[in-house]
Amino acid sequence: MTDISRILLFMVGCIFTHNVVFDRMLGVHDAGQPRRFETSVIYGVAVCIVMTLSAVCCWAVQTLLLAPMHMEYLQIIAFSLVVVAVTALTQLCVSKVKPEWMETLDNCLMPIAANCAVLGIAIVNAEAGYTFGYALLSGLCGGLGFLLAIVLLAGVYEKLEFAKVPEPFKGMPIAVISAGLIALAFIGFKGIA
Amino acid sequence: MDNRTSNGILAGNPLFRLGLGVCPALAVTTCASAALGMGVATACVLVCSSLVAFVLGKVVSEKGTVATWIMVTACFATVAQFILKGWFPELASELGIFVPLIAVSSLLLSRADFASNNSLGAAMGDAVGMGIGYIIAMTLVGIVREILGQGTLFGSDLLPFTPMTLVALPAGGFIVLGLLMGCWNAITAKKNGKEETQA
Amino acid sequence: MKLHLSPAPHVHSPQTTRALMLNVLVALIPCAIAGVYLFGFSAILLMLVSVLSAVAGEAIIQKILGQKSRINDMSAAVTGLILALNLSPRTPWWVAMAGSLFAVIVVKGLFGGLGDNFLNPALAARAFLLVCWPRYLTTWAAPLAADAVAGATPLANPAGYTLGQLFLGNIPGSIGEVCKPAILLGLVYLLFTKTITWQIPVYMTAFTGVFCALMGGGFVESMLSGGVLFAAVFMATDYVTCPMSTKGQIVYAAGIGLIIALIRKFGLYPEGVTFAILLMNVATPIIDRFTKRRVYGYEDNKKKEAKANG
Amino acid sequence: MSSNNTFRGGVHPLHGAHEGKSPTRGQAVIDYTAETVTIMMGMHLGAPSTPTVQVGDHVKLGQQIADPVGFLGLPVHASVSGEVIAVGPVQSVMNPAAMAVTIKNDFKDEWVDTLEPLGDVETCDPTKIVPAIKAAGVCGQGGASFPTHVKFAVKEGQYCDTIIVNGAECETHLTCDHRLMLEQSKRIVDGLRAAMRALDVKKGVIAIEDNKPDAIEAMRKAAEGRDGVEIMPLMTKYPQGGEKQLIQVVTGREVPTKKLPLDVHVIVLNVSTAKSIADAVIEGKPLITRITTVTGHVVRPCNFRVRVGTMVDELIAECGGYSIPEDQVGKVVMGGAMTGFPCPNTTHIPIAKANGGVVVYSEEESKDYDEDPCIRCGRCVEACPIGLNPYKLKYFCDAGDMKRAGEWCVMDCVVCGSCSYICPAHRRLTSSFKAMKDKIAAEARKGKG
Repeated sequence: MTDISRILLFMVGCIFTHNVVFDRMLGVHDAGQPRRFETSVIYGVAVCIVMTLSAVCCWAVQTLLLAPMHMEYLQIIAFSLVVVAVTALTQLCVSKVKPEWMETLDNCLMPIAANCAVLGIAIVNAEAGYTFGYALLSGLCGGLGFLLAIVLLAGVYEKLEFAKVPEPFKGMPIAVISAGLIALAFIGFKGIA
Repeated sequence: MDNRTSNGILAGNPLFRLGLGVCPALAVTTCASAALGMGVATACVLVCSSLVAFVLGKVVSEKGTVATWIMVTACFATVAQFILKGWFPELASELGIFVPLIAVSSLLLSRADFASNNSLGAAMGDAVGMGIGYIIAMTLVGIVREILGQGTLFGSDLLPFTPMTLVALPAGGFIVLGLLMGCWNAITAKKNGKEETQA
Repeated sequence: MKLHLSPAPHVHSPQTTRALMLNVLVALIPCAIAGVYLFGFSAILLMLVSVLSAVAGEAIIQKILGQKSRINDMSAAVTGLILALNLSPRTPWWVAMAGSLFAVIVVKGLFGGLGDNFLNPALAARAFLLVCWPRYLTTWAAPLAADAVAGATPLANPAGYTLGQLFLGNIPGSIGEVCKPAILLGLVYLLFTKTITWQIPVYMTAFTGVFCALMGGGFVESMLSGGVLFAAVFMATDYVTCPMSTKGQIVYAAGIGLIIALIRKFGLYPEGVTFAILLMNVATPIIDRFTKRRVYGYEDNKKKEAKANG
Repeated sequence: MSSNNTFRGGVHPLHGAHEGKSPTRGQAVIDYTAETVTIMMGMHLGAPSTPTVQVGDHVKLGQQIADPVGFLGLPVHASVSGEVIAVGPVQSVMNPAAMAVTIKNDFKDEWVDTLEPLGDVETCDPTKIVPAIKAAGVCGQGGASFPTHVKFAVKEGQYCDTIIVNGAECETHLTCDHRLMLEQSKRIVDGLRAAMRALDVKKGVIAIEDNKPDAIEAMRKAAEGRDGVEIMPLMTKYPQGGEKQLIQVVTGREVPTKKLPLDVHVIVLNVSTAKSIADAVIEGKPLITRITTVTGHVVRPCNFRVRVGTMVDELIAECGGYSIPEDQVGKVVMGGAMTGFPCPNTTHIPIAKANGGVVVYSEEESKDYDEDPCIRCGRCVEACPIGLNPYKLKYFCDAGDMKRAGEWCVMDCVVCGSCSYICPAHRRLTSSFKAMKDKIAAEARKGKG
């Protein structure tokens, strides 16, 4: 297996097979929120950026700070701090570079810090002991997987908007069942990496 | 005090009605014992973080709330991880990465927001109510998924036909949780008429 | 003389939903007959059980949810029959019933009945059964021989069967998928009655062959083996879950072909068709969004740019 | 001689039964003069005209009985000579009652003497043609009844290079244009020539669907030697007769959204409008008669040359009454099956300038289906000649979501009926789009007003 195909398979694995939302079940609360298609694309890209940066920073904190000083138990607090810092940083950059994006996200990126997927991927990287390259790839592909999941869910949600969903199932229950059916389709990728 | 608690359990059940804390609810509930453990751990962290959130409520500015709540819950999550690793090692290994993830659970953050701008009594009542409601919900999902998924309940064999491995997988988790949410809405809506839930 | 005041148009084409579903049912009959001929009594039992439980399930869920009962538009019967034709003759009857109920209640009923589900009910049920009880769905039976357990299907060991066998269908496999001439007969009937357009079946089979050949499999064998042809004619063309415009349908068929090839080359499950179509069903709302037709009187973006910098 | 000039989309209603035209396509036009006529004041698109006659006046044939009101107003003329017996509101096809003048016919048919014919079309003074058209009260007789002289008012900066005469008659059941083309083909070409000379346009095209080969032949013979006039056969498909579709097929241009045909330098006239222009120019006669097909469940379906204002029930009686028992009659529709207007009753509905036909449906044919859920079969998307997404628009219109309905271009819908015709689930698409269009138009008017 040459290097390229191993990396390629790892990326396909992170985006499709072990999709952050449908297989690792992280960030489900954010993905489940009903959104229009455009907002979901922008929110997904923002989460992807934050996830990649925080994966890299958390890897740095883990290997440079926590491991040598055997303070792994502080991992949760350190990683949370890093995630919050990265989100604030991204919010600053996005509001400068693309102000119109901020309107669609009602100009607050903080919910991304509260997204389980971002912290989850960071912790998974730390536990799996990835090298820097793999940590970066896993963060980036995790983000792309989250973007894919959110876009699919938004597409399905817009179709459900006019569906005659029974009264008790309106809103969150039907969104969770839709995510379940999409996850059922994603099982097909099992075995690819 | 008590109507807040009862609201937390039935009408305003965090998992089924408000859809909070869904991530751990899907991942961990493949077996009922782990679900119960997770529910209790989350409930304890919830009560503590609501208390601290109430105290800090006046101090923290409006913009920085999310960041502070994350820090608060991160500390309590670390404490919870210590306790679990120390006294219930096999439960800790089962829960895996979801104990640290209590730090960013949407349940804790929304209750912290609620606690920060309400009276102490309301905050505590709500935290306890939500905690108990969450435990009930998690255990219910855990029981259903364990019976259908593994065919056992707390270890004892139960299911006549071969278990449905889908229910143990994430996809099955979503579907079972969605169905339970729907049934819960149907039951609670029918029971107390159309009374609106206080989020 | 009481005059109706219903608005224009006052005349209507003879097509109705019920007529379309009946067309599909009639088109399925050759496959059903071939299945029964090849696999004997268990095929009939499975078909009856899954059709009846599908119709019963739909009636129950519509009564519980208080929706108007719509069983007579035959869509539940079509779902049940397609699901039965997808199963291996060895599957126990209660597995088929569970699949039908899942299809009609969870995949279709909870989303609001016919037209509101975003996954093909029969296919979602097949995936559900494949993941729930893999053992039951992957024990195959040799055709025409009284319940002798057969060797692996052509997908498992492609070299084992000649092209003739693959086409005629005396190979182990699901009830409806094996006999290709019966499927082609159904396709001709559907095209003749204009129930489906030719784009999806042709493009999907072609793309599957091309991508499988690119990934090392045989061009013709891959098209004939497994459920590709049956799925292309009956399942991928389900109105509710396939894109509206022909451009979108071509993209949809290409996606299915690619994913089939991927799953067959790398994936865990030998049969990629089910998951490929489900994944493209999930992507259909997005495909629809990007393949909208240009409205009369509006320039599409190509012309707009030409004018802008022209 | 089937042609393949066609547009994208469209449907083939009643294609098996020659679009429901077989009973009357072979029938020559029969003259019919009514006892009394009730001439509506609001027969054209603009504001209703104000009557200038009182009860008891004696009027001659073609005498002006109402003055135009407003920019889009048109004069109204008496379609019979006789005595005015009533001037007041009468129930019309539109639900609110409208002002009308009722005249009792004395069957003398003596023309009023103030007519001023301009003589031959090729030699008369072009500048006088448009005022003559206005004086004759000519409006679009295809169904829109838009005043023709306003259509001919070419503002500066605009120019017209093609005039299309719409002989498509793609609507089902109606054969009025078909018979007119067979019997008055020369007069139609004269009308086209008059319009071309009035606006000094070099090219005139008469477009006819290829399910009327005899009409194509007749018009070709009449158009020989007339410079700039050509005949173009079109494929039979509904809604070929729509203005936008006709322009797209004949000239290959598309009318941009929210714009008029004149913005793509084209003017479209109905065949009967062209003939009325010729009458107005050559003989100076106003528009007082029109050919109307009465068909469906009547004993002898036929085409009438009928005076404007004749009551519908008289025409049906003239056809030998209903061919099915009275209580079996389901609907009486003014116009064809695709865009016709159902009448609340038949006794108080007078024929206006733009009513091309009356069709009687049986109870079974006009049964109201309840709407089944949409199964996204895509037939309505294929059928829409404008390229809209009817199934999606229906959801927005039902939810009353004006913003998103506007985003998905509901205002471009030409309300042709193809989507409701083809929908297997019997969903009422066209009527909900029409309601939403009226709502948005009312909102815009209220906003402006």
